[in-house]
Amino acid sequence: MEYVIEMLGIRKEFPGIVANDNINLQVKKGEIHALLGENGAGKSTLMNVLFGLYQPEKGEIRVKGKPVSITNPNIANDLGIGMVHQHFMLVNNFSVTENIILGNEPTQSGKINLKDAEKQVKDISEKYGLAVNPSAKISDISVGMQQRVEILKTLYRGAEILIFDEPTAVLTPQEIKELISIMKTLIKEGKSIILITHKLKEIMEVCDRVTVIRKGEGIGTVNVSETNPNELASLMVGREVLFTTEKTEPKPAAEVLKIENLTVKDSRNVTVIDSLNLSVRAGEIVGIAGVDGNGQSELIESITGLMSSESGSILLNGKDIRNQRPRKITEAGVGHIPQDRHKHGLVLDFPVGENMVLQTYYQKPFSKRGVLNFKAIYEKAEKLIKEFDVRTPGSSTLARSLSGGNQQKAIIGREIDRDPDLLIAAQPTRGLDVGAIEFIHRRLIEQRDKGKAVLLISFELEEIMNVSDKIAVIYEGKIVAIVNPKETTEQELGLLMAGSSRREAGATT
Amino acid sequence: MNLTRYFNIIVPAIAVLLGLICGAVIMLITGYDPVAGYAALWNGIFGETYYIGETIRQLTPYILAGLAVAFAFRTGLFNIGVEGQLIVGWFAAVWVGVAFELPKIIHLPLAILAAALAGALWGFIPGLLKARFKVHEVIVTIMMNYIALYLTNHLIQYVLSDKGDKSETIFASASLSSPLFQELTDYSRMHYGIFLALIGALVMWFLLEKTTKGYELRSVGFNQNAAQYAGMNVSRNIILSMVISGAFAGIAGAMEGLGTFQYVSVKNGFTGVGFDGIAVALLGGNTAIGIIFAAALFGGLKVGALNMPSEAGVPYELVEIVIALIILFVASSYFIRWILLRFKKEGK
Amino acid sequence: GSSGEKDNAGEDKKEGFSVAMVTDTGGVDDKSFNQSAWEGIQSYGEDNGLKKGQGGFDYAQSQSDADYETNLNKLVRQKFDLVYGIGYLMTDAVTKIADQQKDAKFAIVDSVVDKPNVASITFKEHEGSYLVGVAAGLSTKSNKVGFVGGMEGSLIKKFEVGFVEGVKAANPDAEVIVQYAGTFSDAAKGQQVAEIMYGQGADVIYHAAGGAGNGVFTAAVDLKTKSPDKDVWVIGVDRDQHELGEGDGFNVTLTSMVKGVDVAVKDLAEKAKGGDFPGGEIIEYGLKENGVGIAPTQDNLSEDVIAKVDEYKQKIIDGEITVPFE
Amino acid sequence: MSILHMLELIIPTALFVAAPLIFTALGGMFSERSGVVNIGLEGLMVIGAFVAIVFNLTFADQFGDATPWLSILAALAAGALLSVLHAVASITFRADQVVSGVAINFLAIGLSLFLVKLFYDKGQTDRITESFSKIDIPVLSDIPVIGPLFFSNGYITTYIAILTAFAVWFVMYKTPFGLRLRAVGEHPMAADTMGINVTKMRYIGVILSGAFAGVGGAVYATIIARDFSHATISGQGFMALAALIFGKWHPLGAMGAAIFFGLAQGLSVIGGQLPLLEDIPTMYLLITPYVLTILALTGFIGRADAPKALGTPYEKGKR
Ligand SMILES: Nc1ncnc2c1ncn2[C@@H]1O[C@H](COP(=O)(O)OP(=O)(O)OP(=O)(O)O)[C@@H](O)[C@H]1O
Ligand SMILES: Nc1ncnc2c1ncn2[C@@H]1O[C@H](COP(=O)(O)OP(=O)(O)OP(=O)(O)O)[C@@H](O)[C@H]1O
Ligand SMILES: [Mg+2]
Ligand SMILES: [Mg+2]
Repeated sequence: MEYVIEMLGIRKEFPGIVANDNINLQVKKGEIHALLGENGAGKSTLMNVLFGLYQPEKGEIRVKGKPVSITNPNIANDLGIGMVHQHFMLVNNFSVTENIILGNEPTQSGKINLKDAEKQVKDISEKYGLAVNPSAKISDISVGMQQRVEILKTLYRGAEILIFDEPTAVLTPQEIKELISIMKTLIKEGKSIILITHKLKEIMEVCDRVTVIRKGEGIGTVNVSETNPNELASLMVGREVLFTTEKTEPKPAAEVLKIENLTVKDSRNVTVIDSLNLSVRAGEIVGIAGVDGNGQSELIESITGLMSSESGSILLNGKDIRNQRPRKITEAGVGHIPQDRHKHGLVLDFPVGENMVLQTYYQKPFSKRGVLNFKAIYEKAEKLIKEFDVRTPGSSTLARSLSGGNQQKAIIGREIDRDPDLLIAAQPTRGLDVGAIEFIHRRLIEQRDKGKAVLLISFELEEIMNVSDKIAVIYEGKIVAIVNPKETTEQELGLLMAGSSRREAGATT
Repeated sequence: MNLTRYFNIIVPAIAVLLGLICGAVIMLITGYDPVAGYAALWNGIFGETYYIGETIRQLTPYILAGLAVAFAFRTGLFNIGVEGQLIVGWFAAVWVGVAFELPKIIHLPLAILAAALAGALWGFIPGLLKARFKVHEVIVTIMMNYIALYLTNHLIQYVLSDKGDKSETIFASASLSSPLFQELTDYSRMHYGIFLALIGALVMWFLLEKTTKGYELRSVGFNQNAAQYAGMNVSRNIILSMVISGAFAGIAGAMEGLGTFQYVSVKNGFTGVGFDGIAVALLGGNTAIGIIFAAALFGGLKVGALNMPSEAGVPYELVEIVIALIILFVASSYFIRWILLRFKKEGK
Repeated sequence: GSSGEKDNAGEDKKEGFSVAMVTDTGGVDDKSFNQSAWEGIQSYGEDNGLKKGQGGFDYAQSQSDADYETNLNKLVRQKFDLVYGIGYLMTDAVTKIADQQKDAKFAIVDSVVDKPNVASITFKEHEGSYLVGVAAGLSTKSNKVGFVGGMEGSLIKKFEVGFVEGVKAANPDAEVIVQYAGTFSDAAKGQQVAEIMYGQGADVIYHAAGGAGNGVFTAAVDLKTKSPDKDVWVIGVDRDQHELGEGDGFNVTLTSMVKGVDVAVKDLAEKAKGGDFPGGEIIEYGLKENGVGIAPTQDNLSEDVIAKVDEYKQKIIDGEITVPFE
Repeated sequence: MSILHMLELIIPTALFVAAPLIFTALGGMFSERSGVVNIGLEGLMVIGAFVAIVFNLTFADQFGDATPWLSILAALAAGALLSVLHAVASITFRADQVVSGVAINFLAIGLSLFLVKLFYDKGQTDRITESFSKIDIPVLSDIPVIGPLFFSNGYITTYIAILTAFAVWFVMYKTPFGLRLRAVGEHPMAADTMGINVTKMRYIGVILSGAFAGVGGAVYATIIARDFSHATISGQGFMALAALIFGKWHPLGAMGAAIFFGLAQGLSVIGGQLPLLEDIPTMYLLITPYVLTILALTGFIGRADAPKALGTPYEKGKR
């Protein structure tokens, strides 16, 4: 069997760390080959080497059997290698077409021939079933469409081998389904795919073979048909992993959060939350399920005071906190694990230690008469770092240099430690490996068991189903159904999220 | 960690050295005598106690202007308006200095306070516009500089004098001038303001690094979204930052008005101190201690250079070139660090 | 280069009376009063066989107004026998240093410092301006003339008032448009002001705007180049600014109001050398003292106008006309 | 004075005052659009002004009428050359771009005055004799109303400046080069993965900014100042920067902002002669342009979004 890509004995060092050490990866033509490993195992690095962004210290790369030296992305492009990056490489204020043709523009006497380009984009997108609007601006389109643009970029350049770095981490279930069918089309058209994902289910569903790496070292390659998720997980982590989180029965008590008739309009004066009602009791986890863009972000931002609302009430322990300043709301007992950890969750240029007191810096013992008490701050930070297993060289390391998983753990530690009556967790496990996910889920359930109210927002149905005690389905700014996770199926939820009523969805009760 | 500290000292030192060497090379190429040139420079700074006094006098406003720029910088704002804030501070200090005669213990602090308030007001406007309307502070501060210039000129002519070109000299009770320093330095204009500048540096360091407010200001500077998430009032902190920055600049103006000149006169153009403050702040790495050293270097070079044309026939501008090169080398410290690391590795 | 200071320091010190000046930020070649003063000092030095440098004659340039005192002090320390501060901006600096250095002799140009060791030199700019005002009033065809000032202040006011009086005296029908550029250095502003004035129909503009005045010349030269049959004139200030009005085959400089800073500076140095230093006194240079006047280059003035100007000049010298200055 | 007459007086002067700012702001746009802050525009204008004047004085006899054109070309080259320093420091050595720009400003003024003293042994140059003259644009200047306002009595350089703004707009928004340059300033890593050489694009951006600012300085010196001294360029570079931001980093916006500055200044000059305004102190007229700018920004121009990657050195693989 011929390999389209062979990476043999690859070693890549960064100052002070060996990111890849003697890794082998062989991809057959026409297969979907998974690359699996914990956060920081070295997957992205290996792919960046293949794509020509990094130069390896050692090792050989062969494309279709021929040894090659890929010193920059242009060479990778010429060799037919295309990459869809973990963090999208899109220029936000350019149009879809402009992003696709960038660096390879069709011209007519020096001028970009936009018409021609748009037609080409249209042709390719039709051929592979990648629906996009060629003239839309990136900042105006959904994440799913952005990803399709990324794929189109590689196809436009005639890529034969496509690398997907964690493509599903940012997608909604619907979008994931679409992506999977796109990948299948691509294979049918004769392409080969390398897929990085933390979701074992996806690997089992679409992949042919899987290569596992752990802490920068290659562990081996197995056929998907000959393995199972448990084996993959223990290969990658090096120990047994539990998948369904152990949970006792919830003991719901007093109502902590009660939202009545909440209406929110966005900056363009469009109603995004429409007389929404929701209640979360102490001792229970309420999961919000819904397709992205149905008002989840606005709901969280109105509860936490980051956005102002038109009307209705948001009662926390009976007191209205609607349109209060964030500080007031935090002090009233709301904890918030934000959706975007870089934008809201952390000051990346502060040390981890200072990030640990982001909301409490002005309180005793961290501040006395307006002066910070660094001793107390760093003691607290050290304690949280230990307790929440944040892997960092130290509490004075800048938050920026932590991996996503560890940044997330730091935020969760900080929020849980404040012991809020209501903990809002927005996509708390996005992009994390199974080990980290397990850890975070356990922490959320622990809070519930301590008698706190937890509101969980996630696009991962599996997460919602596993962790929540109650699922509220949000659709077009309204809670359209409340279901019991034990009595529903992903299919039913999916339909509810798409807007069909409970009866239509064929509820079992 | 130790390496960082070592670099923080050695890199600027190397930059200064490189700047001076380049200056010497330029003198050689253009037919001047570098030894004589630098000797004249040295004498112009240290040759007599008078010159030492003048150097300290010169670096005093530089420290404060540098602090003003740095304070804004550290909180994510670029204050090009230090010049204008300095001008209004100068004016306000002198106004208070000539308008009343009060006991020194009240009068002097009052005049300095007026300068700080005027500068703060001049910073408040761009801060407010930035916070409320998201107007870019760079343009507004540039415009405010010109407004400050023309407005104070007008007020000097029509309020502080009768269509004259300058104000009266301030009352002694508002003056920073120091008979002691004057005696020590043979009648230089060195004044007590230097203490104020040093205290200013201490204040900035303490405020930013040690206080709760400083933590907020830095958070807003680095990440407004996270600051808002954490319950901080972003708008208020932006305004506060510009106000404090402006107050530093205003006090720099008081140094001129109450110390160096003791009056304020109509200006044909900018004093340049505010713009030099940008260089001082950046050279000092936007830290309080760094700014003191950078200001000393700047003050020394500027005062010492006055001696170069007469003593060595070297144009004054040579020093400007040297200063520019030093800034450039400090800015390119990545390169110097890289070379140093090479050396260290090979040494091992 | 350097040179020359050491070898003559010894001998010249005894008999040579050394002089030096501090320029303002305009510098020694500002084509204006600093340059004029330096020419006076050079001429004095040459006449007396002095060399440039310590013990002879020299200047110190100020980079900012904070340097005035440092420079004055420095020159005193270098033992110059007489130190000039050039320009009214230096009033306070001279006052202060004169207090500190009671044994040194100082002079200030364009301002008054009441100290026993300072001689003050002032000029009756209004008288000179009056004369060019007469020239302008008689030369204008549109009966509209302009005055462009630099920055408002009592000094420039003297130019303005004198000029306006002169125009009115010679041509009561003429209108004078007065505009201040707000700057002594921004030539663009001067040009813009002048273009608009010419556009309004003025055909003669007198400027007292330093570097901004260069823009007035630029405007006139370019207008003339474009429409050669149109009459536009500029009256220069401080020095004979004839060369600034040079165009391709024409010159737009009507004349200039000259201020004899060089004459005054040299005059004072000679006096002081002869042991007759007028410390504590104000020496006013007017038409009578030949300290101000109309430039020798008068090619563009008609015979009649020149005759008329001379007539007025005599009247002022004789005290028949007293020119107001504020 | 009728409104039309007033406009006839103000507009031509506004245009010539704007021309140097237009060139310089366009230059700044190339640099900033590629992601490199250029606060050194002032210094680049200084060098342009200096070289143009020195060239003009030196070669006027040889080249005659072509001298001003050639001196502008010389200034273009000099500006480009000096900007290489900014490029090396801020792109290759990853210097703080603001610091490097400030250094350029100091260096330019120091170096040019140093050289003036060296060449001429005095603090400022003589006045040049060869400059541009005013022209009427054939045909267009005959259009009633508009002709006298916009197409008469202008300097050729002003018209070139305006045409250049349109040309730059074309380059920025219609050509591959423009697309790539903007991509580099918005998201350099994305551009890198598309095979665009980020470093090269940024060098080009910065060097173009030097070339344009050099021309801006040369136009100012050749047409307006006509000599070179320490005060020739004093703040115009910062005004150009303001025009660039005011114009939202858009070529035509920057041009509009520069002309706005010119108009506001013209208004302040003519204000002194308007019946209603003649008694108000000159100060109010002097601050008018600046106040108007602030009001315009606050009132209806609103926020401007800088290129996303502006000010951040690009390091491969940095998160
Ligand atoms: N540019 C870099 N500079 C220094 N170290 C780096 C760099 N990029 C990656 N590393 C190091 O290499 C290791 C591997 O990183 P890599 O991004 O390949 O992980 P990954 O497997 O993709 O993780 P994730 O699942 O979180 O995406 C990390 O632990 C990190 O410390
Ligand atoms: N420039 C860098 N310097 C040091 N470490 C780096 C650098 N770039 C990446 N890393 C490290 O590489 C590892 C993985 O990086 P990657 O970009 O894949 O992040 P991640 O863990 O997947 O987080 P995210 O949630 O943002 O996707 C992290 O440990 C990160 O700290
Ligand atoms: Mg990765
Ligand atoms: Mg990841």
